[in-house]
Amino acid sequence: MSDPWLPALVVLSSLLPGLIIFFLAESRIRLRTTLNLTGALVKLGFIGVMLWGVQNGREYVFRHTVLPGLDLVLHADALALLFVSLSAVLWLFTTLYAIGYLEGAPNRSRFFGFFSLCVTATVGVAMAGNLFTFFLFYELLTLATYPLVVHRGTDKALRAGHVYLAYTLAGGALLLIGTVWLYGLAGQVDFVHGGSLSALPPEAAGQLQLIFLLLIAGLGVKAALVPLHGWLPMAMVAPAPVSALLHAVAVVKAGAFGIVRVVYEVYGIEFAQSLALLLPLAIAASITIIWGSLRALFQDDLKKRLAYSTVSQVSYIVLGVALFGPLGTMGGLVHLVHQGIMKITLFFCAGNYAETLGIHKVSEMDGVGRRMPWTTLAFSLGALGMIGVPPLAGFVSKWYLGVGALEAGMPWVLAVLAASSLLNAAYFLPILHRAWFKPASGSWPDEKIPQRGRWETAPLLLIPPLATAAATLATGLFAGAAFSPLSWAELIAVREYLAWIP
Amino acid sequence: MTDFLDPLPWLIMLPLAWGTLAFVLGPGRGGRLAVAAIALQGALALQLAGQLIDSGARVYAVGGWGAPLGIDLMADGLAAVMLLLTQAVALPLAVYARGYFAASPKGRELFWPFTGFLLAALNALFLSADLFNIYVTLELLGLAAVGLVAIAGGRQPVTAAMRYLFATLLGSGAWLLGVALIYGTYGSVSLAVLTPLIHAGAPLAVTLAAALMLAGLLLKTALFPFHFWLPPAHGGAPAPVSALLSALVIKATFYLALRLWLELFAPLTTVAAAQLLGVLGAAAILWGSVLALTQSRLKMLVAYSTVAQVGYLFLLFPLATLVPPGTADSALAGGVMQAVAHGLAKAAMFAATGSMIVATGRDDISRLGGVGARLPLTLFSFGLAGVTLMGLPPSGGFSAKWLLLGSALESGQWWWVVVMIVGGLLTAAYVFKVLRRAFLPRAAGDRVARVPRTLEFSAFALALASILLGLFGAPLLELLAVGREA
Amino acid sequence: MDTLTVLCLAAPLLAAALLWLPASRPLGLRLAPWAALPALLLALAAPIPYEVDLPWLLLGTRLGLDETGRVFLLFTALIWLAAGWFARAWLADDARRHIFAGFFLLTQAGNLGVCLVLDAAGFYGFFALMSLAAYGLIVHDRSPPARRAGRVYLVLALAGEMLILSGLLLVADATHMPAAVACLILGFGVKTGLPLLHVSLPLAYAATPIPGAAVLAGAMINAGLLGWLRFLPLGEAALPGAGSALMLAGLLAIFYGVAVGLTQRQPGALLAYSSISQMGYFSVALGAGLLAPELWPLLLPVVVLYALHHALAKGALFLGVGVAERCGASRRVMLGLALPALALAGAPLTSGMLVKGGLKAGLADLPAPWAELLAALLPLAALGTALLMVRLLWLVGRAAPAQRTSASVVGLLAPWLVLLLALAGLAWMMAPQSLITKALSLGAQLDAAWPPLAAAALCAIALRLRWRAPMLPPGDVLVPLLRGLAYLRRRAPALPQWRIALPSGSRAAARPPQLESQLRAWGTAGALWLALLAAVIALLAGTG
Amino acid sequence: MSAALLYALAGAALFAIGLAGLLLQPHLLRKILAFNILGSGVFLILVGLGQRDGTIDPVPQAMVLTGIVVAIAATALALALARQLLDLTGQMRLPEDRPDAEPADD
Repeated sequence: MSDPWLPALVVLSSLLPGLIIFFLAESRIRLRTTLNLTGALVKLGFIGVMLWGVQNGREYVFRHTVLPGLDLVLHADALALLFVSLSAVLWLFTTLYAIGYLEGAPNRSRFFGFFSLCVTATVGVAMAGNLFTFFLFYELLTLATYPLVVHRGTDKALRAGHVYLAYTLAGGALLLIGTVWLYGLAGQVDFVHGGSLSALPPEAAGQLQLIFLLLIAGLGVKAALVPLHGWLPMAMVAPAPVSALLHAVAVVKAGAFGIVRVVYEVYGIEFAQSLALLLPLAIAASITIIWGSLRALFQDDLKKRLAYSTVSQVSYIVLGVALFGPLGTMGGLVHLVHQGIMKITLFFCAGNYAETLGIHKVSEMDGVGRRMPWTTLAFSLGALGMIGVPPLAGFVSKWYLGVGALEAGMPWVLAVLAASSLLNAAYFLPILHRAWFKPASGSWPDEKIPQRGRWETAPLLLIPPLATAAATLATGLFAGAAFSPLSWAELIAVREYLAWIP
Repeated sequence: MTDFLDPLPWLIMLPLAWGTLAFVLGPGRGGRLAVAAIALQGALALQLAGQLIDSGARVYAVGGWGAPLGIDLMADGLAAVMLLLTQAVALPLAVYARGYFAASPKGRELFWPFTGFLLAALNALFLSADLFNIYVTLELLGLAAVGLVAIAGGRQPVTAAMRYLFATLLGSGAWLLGVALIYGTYGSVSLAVLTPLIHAGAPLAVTLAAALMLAGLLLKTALFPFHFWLPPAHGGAPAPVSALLSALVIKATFYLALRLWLELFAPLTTVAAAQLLGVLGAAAILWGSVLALTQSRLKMLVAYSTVAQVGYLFLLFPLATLVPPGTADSALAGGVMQAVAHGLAKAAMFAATGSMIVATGRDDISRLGGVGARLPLTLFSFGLAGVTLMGLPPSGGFSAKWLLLGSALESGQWWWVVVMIVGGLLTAAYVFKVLRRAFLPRAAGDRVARVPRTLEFSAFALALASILLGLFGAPLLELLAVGREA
Repeated sequence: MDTLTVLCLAAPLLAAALLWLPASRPLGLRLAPWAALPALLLALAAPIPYEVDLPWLLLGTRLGLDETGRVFLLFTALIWLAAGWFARAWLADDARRHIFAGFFLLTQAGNLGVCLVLDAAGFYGFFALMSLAAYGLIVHDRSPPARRAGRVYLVLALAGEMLILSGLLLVADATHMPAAVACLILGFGVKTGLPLLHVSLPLAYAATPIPGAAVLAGAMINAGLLGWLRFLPLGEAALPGAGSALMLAGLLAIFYGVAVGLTQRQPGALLAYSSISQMGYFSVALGAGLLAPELWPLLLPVVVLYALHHALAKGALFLGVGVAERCGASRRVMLGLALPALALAGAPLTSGMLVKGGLKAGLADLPAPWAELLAALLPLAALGTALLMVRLLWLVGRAAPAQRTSASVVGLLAPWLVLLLALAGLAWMMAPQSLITKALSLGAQLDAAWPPLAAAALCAIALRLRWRAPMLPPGDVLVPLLRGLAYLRRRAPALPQWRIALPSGSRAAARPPQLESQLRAWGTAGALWLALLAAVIALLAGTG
Repeated sequence: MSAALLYALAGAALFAIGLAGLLLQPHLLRKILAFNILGSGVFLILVGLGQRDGTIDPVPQAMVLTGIVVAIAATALALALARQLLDLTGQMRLPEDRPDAEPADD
C-alpha cells in the first residue's frame, strides 16, 4: 500500500503538460513538442514501475476525501494498468502522429492541450478506484474531447460536436443518477475484486437491477451500445489523430472499461449473474456487434466505415464481460487492448490516405497499395486483425470469447462471433482488394504530400501506424509470452474469480 | 484589547470605511485601497472561521451594549461560510474591476464607494442577530446594488436599476411588515430570543409575518416567477457589478430565507409549503435555462443562467423539511455548497464575459469567433465556470448536486432528481452555445483585442476556486456544521 | 531438429519478407523456389513422434510430427517445391511475378504449418493464413473470371473459417459434440469440396496460374482433410448420424464430381471436379470411421496413403497440363500425363490401385447396408474416374500448343518429372507390407484393370458416334445461386437510420421570450406575488 | 377595539394602498409616493403593535426612526434615478408600463 503518489503522478504527467501547453504561443513548436513527449515518456516510466509492482502483488492507492463519504480514489491494480498502459503507449504514438498530421495547422496549442487533457481523463478513468472517481474522469473526458471533435470548426464538425455532447452528457447524467442511488443504498462503493454489493439484503435486488440498467445505459453511450451509438459515426469528422484516440483508447474504451468495472468490481460477476444481469447484457452486446457491422457494410466514407466497425468491435469487450467465466473475461479484457491497437492503426492509415492523397472514400482507394505500400500494409494488418485472422491480435480475443461463451453456457454467442467476423470480412476485404489488386484510376483526389524517395508520406505520419501494426502482429503472435496483454488479462481474471475458481 | 481585535465588527467597519474613503480618493487610489482592504477582510473572515471551528458559534455585542437597544452580532458556521464566500468573490473581482475600469471607464467613480457599502451591508447581514438589523442591512444592500446597476448610466441600465429598486423596496417593505407583526406578537426582534418562542401553534400574525418575510425574500432573490427584474439589471451593468450582484447579493436574501426556514420558523414549516418552494425552484431551473438558450447577448445569457441556478438553491427546502436528520443535513450542505459554488462560478463567468466583451467590443454571442485563440485563459475560465454550473465533477457545483441528489433519492423525492438532471443538461446546452462560438476562427471584419492580464487572471482565479471547492469541500462542510449540532 | 522445424516455417516467411522491399526483391525471388526444402528435409529426417513446445507463440503453440503428419508434410513439401520451381519458369516473363511469389510463399508457410502444428489455435492460424493468402494466387491474372473466382473462393473460405473456429472451440467440450462435428465437417468441407460447398473449386482451379492450381489441388485441399483427421473424434466415439451423412455426401461427391466434370471444357475445371470426386472417397472413409470407430485403426493408414497418392497425382496432372500448354501436347508429354491419369483411375501397378484396394478392404466390414452399397458403387466410381481422366487427356491432347515461350523447357519439365517419379514410387515405398502383398495379387490386378479399359472403350465409341457432352458452367449450382442473391439485393430494403434528431435550440424556443415579457409587467408580477403570499400563508397555516 | 389595533388596521390599509399604487401606477413619481405610503403603513403598524399595556415601548420608536432614515435614502435614490431616466428617455414610466411598449428586451 505504499507509494500512494504514483497513481497521482501518472495522472499529473499528462495534466500538467496539457495545462502548460494551453498557454503557449502557437509558434513555440519545439517547446510544445518537448513537453508532450516528455510527458508521454515520464508517464510510461511511472507505469513501468507500477506494472512491475502489481505483477509482484502490490497495489498503489491514492485517496483524497472530497466530501464526507465521497472519496477520490486512484487505484492502480492489474485491471487499471491494462488500460493505463494501453492509453499511455498509444498516446505516445498518437502524439507523434498528431505532430506530423497538424504540421502548419492553426490552433495547435489548443489542440495539444485538450489532447493531453483527454489522455489525463482516460488514465483517470482507468485508475478510478470507485464510481465517483470514475464519473469524475468520465465527464472530464467528455469535456476534453468536445473541443477536439469540433477542432476543424466546420458546420459539420460543430453539428457532430453538438450530437456528441447531447449523447454523452445525457449518458453522464444517467450514470450520475445510478451512482448517487448506489451510494445512497450501499455507501461508498469502492472497486474491489469480486464486487461488494452481494452483501446487501435481498430486498435490494430490484433496485440494484434498476441501478445496473442506469449505469450500463450511461456507460453504454460512450461504449456505443446500440441504440446509443449515434454520436460515434458523426464524431469521425474530427482530425485523424483524434478519431484514432477516440475510437481506440479514450472515449469508447472509457465506456467499455466502465462496464467492466461495474460488472466485476461493483456488482461482482457472480452476484451479477445471480441477479440475471449478464444475459441481457450479452444480448445487447450481440445486437450491437451485428448491427454495427451491418451498418459498416454500407458506408463508402472510409472513416465512417471504421466508425461503425468500432461500434461493433467495442461490444466484443462488453460481450466478454457478460460471459460468466474467467475465459470470457480474458477475451473481453484482452480485446480492450487489441481493439485499441488495431483500430488506432486503421485510423492512422485512414488519416494518411486523406492527408497524403486526399482519399476519403473507399471507392477512391483503387490501387493505393502501389502508391503507399507501407501504409496499406499497416492497414491490412489492422483490418485482418479486426476480422480475427490469426495470428493477429483480433484472433486471440475472438478465440477467448468463443471459449468463454462455451464456458458460460451461451453457445449461441459463437454464431454471433462468426457472423460478425464474416461481416467484418465483408466490409474490410473489399477495401484491401481495391488497395492491392485494382489498378489505380490515374490521379488521386488531392495529392498533398508527394513521394519523397523511400517515404511515401511524411515520416511522422508513417512511423506510428507501422509501429501499431507491428504491435497488432506481436500481441497476437506472442500472446502467450509474459507481459503480453493476454497474460496480463489472465492475471486479472484469476484475481477477479479468486472466489469462484475451484 | 482582545475585543478590539475581534474580526466581527471589523468585517463591517472596514468596507464602510474604505467605501467612504474611496469616494474621496477617486477611483485610482480608491481601487488600490479597496483591494488591500478586501484582502484584509478575507484574512479576517478566515480568522473568524478558524475561531468558529475551534470554539463554536458566538455572539458579539457592538460597543458592549447588547440587545435589546444595542446591536448584537452573531456568527455561526453558516454565516462564516457566507462571509468567506463574500470576501473570496470580492477580492478577485476588485482586482478585476481595476483592470476593467481602466479599459472601459464608464461608471468607475462610483463603483468603489458603492462596492464598499455593498460589502459592508453583506457582511453585516450575515452577522446580524436580530430581524430589524437585518432589515437595515437589506435596505443598504438593495440601495447599494441598485446604485451599482445604474453607475454606468445609459438608458437600459437606468431603467433596469429603477425596476430593481422598486422590486427590492417592495421586498424590504414586506420584510419590515413581517418584523412589525413579530414584534407586536413577541415584543422582540432578536433571533436568539424569538427562536424558542415560536412553536407550531403560533398565532396567525406570526404565520402572516413568516409568509410576508419569505415572499419578500423570494422577490429579492429573483426566484421564478419574480426574476423579471434580474436579467436586465445583471445583464446591463458593467461586468464587475454583474458579477457582484449575481454572485453575492441574491445569495444574501437566500441566506435569510434559509435561516428563517430552518431556524426561526422551523416549527411552522410544512411539507406542502416546502414543495411549493421546490416547484418554483424547479420552474426557475427550467425556465431560466431555456431562456438562456434563446439569448443572443452574452451577458443576458449569463444573467438568465443566474435565474436558473437560483432554482437549485430552492430545491433544498423540500429536501430539508420534515425528513430524517441525515438527509436534511446533506440537503443543507448541498444547498449551501451550491450557493458558494455558484457564487464563485458566476463571478468568474461574468468576469470572463466582461473580458470577452471588452476584447470584441460588443455583447453578441454570434461574434465571439476568435476569442478562443486570442483569450484562451478567459475562455478556459468561462469553461471551468460552466463546468461548475453544469454540475460536472470535480467542482463545487458537482459536490452540491451530489449532496442534493443523494438526499432527494434518500427521501424518495425522485422528481427533483429529474429536474436537476434536466437542468444540468440544459446548462450544458447554453454553456456550450458560447464555447462553440468562441472556438471558431475570427470572422472577417471582427476584431478581437487583447485585454489586460489582470482581467484574465482574476477570472481564472475565481473559476479555479469554484473547481477546487469540489476537491476540497470537506472543510467547508465542517465549518458549516458549527453551531448546528444541536 | 528444432532449428529445422522453425526454419520450415521461417524460410517461406523470410523469403516473402525479402520480396516486399524492391532492393531485396531479386534475392527473394531467387530463394523462393527453395523455401519448402527445409520442410522436406524435416519430413524425411524427423524422429517420430517428434514435438516442440513454443508456449510464448500465439496461444501456446505445439509443433511436431506424428506418422500422419509426416506423410502429409512430405507430400506437401514435395508439391510446393516442385510447384515453386515450376512457377519460376512459368512466370519468368510476368511483371507481377514477385507478387505471385509473395502470396505463394505465404500460402506455403500456412500449408506447411498446418502439417506441423499440433494445437487447435495454431492449426486454425496456419489454416487461415493459407486460405487467405491463396486469394492472391487465384486473382493473380486480375481478369474478371479470376476476380470472380477469388470472390467466391473468399466468401466460402471465410465462412469455412468461421465454422472451423466454432468447431474447434466446441470440440473441447463433450456436451457440444454433435454441433462441433457438424461445424468441423462443414468447415473443412469447404476446402475438401463437399457437395454444395464445392462451387469455388472449379472457378479457382481454372483461374489460378498452373503452379498455383497445382498447390491448390495437390497440397491445400489435403489440409482440409488433415483438419478432419486431426479434430474429428475418429475412432473415439460412434456418431452414426454424422458418419452416415458424411458417407452419403462423399458418395454424392464421387458421382456428382464425375458427372459435372465430364461436361467441362477447361482442363483446370475438369481437374477440380475430379478432385471433388476424389475427395468423396475420403468423406466416405471418414464417415465410416465415425460410424464404426472400430474400423478406424485399419482405415487411417490407407486414408493417409490415399492422400499422398491423390496429392501427387493431382499435382503432376496440373503441372503436366501446364507443360502441355507451353510446350505442346507432344507424344512424350501425353505419355507423362497419362501416368498420373492412370494412377487416379486406379490402373494396375499404380499407387491408385494400391490405395483403392486398401480402401475397399477397409470398408468391407461396415455394418449392413453400407458394405453392400459400397461394394456395388465403388467399381462404378472407378469407372467414372477413368472416364474423367480419358476426357482430360482428350481435352489436353486436342488443344493445340498455345504458344512457345522463352521459358526454359527444363524449368517446366524437371519439377514435373520429379512429381511423376514420386507418384510412381513413394506410395509403394510407404505402404505397409500387407497392403502391397494384397495389391500385387492377380485378382486385384484384374479388378483394377477393367475400369480404365472400359473407359477407353466407351470413349472410343463416343468419339466415333460424335457424342457431345452438354456444357455446364464451372461452379454449376453457383450460377443460379448468385442470380438469386443479386435479385434479393435489388429488392432488399435499405437499413433504417437510428439517430436522434436534435431540435435546433433557437427555433424551438421562439415562444418563451413573449411569455417572459408578460412576466415583467408590474401587474402580472404583483398578482403573482400576492398569490404566492396567499399560498404560503395557506400552506404554513396548515400546521396549526 | 383598542387604540393599538386601530393603528395597526390603519397601517395595514396604508400598506395595501401603497402596494396597489406601487404595482398599478405606471408613473414613476406615483410609484415612489406609493412606496412611501407603504412604508408609512408599516411604521404605523410597528408603533401601534409595539405598545404594551399602554406604556410606550422605546424600541419600536427607535426602529421607526431608523426606518424613516432608510426610506428617505431610498426615496432620494429613486428620485435621482427617475430624473435620470427622464433625461435619457423623456419618459416617467418604465418600458413595461408604457402603452407603446416596445419589446421588453432591454
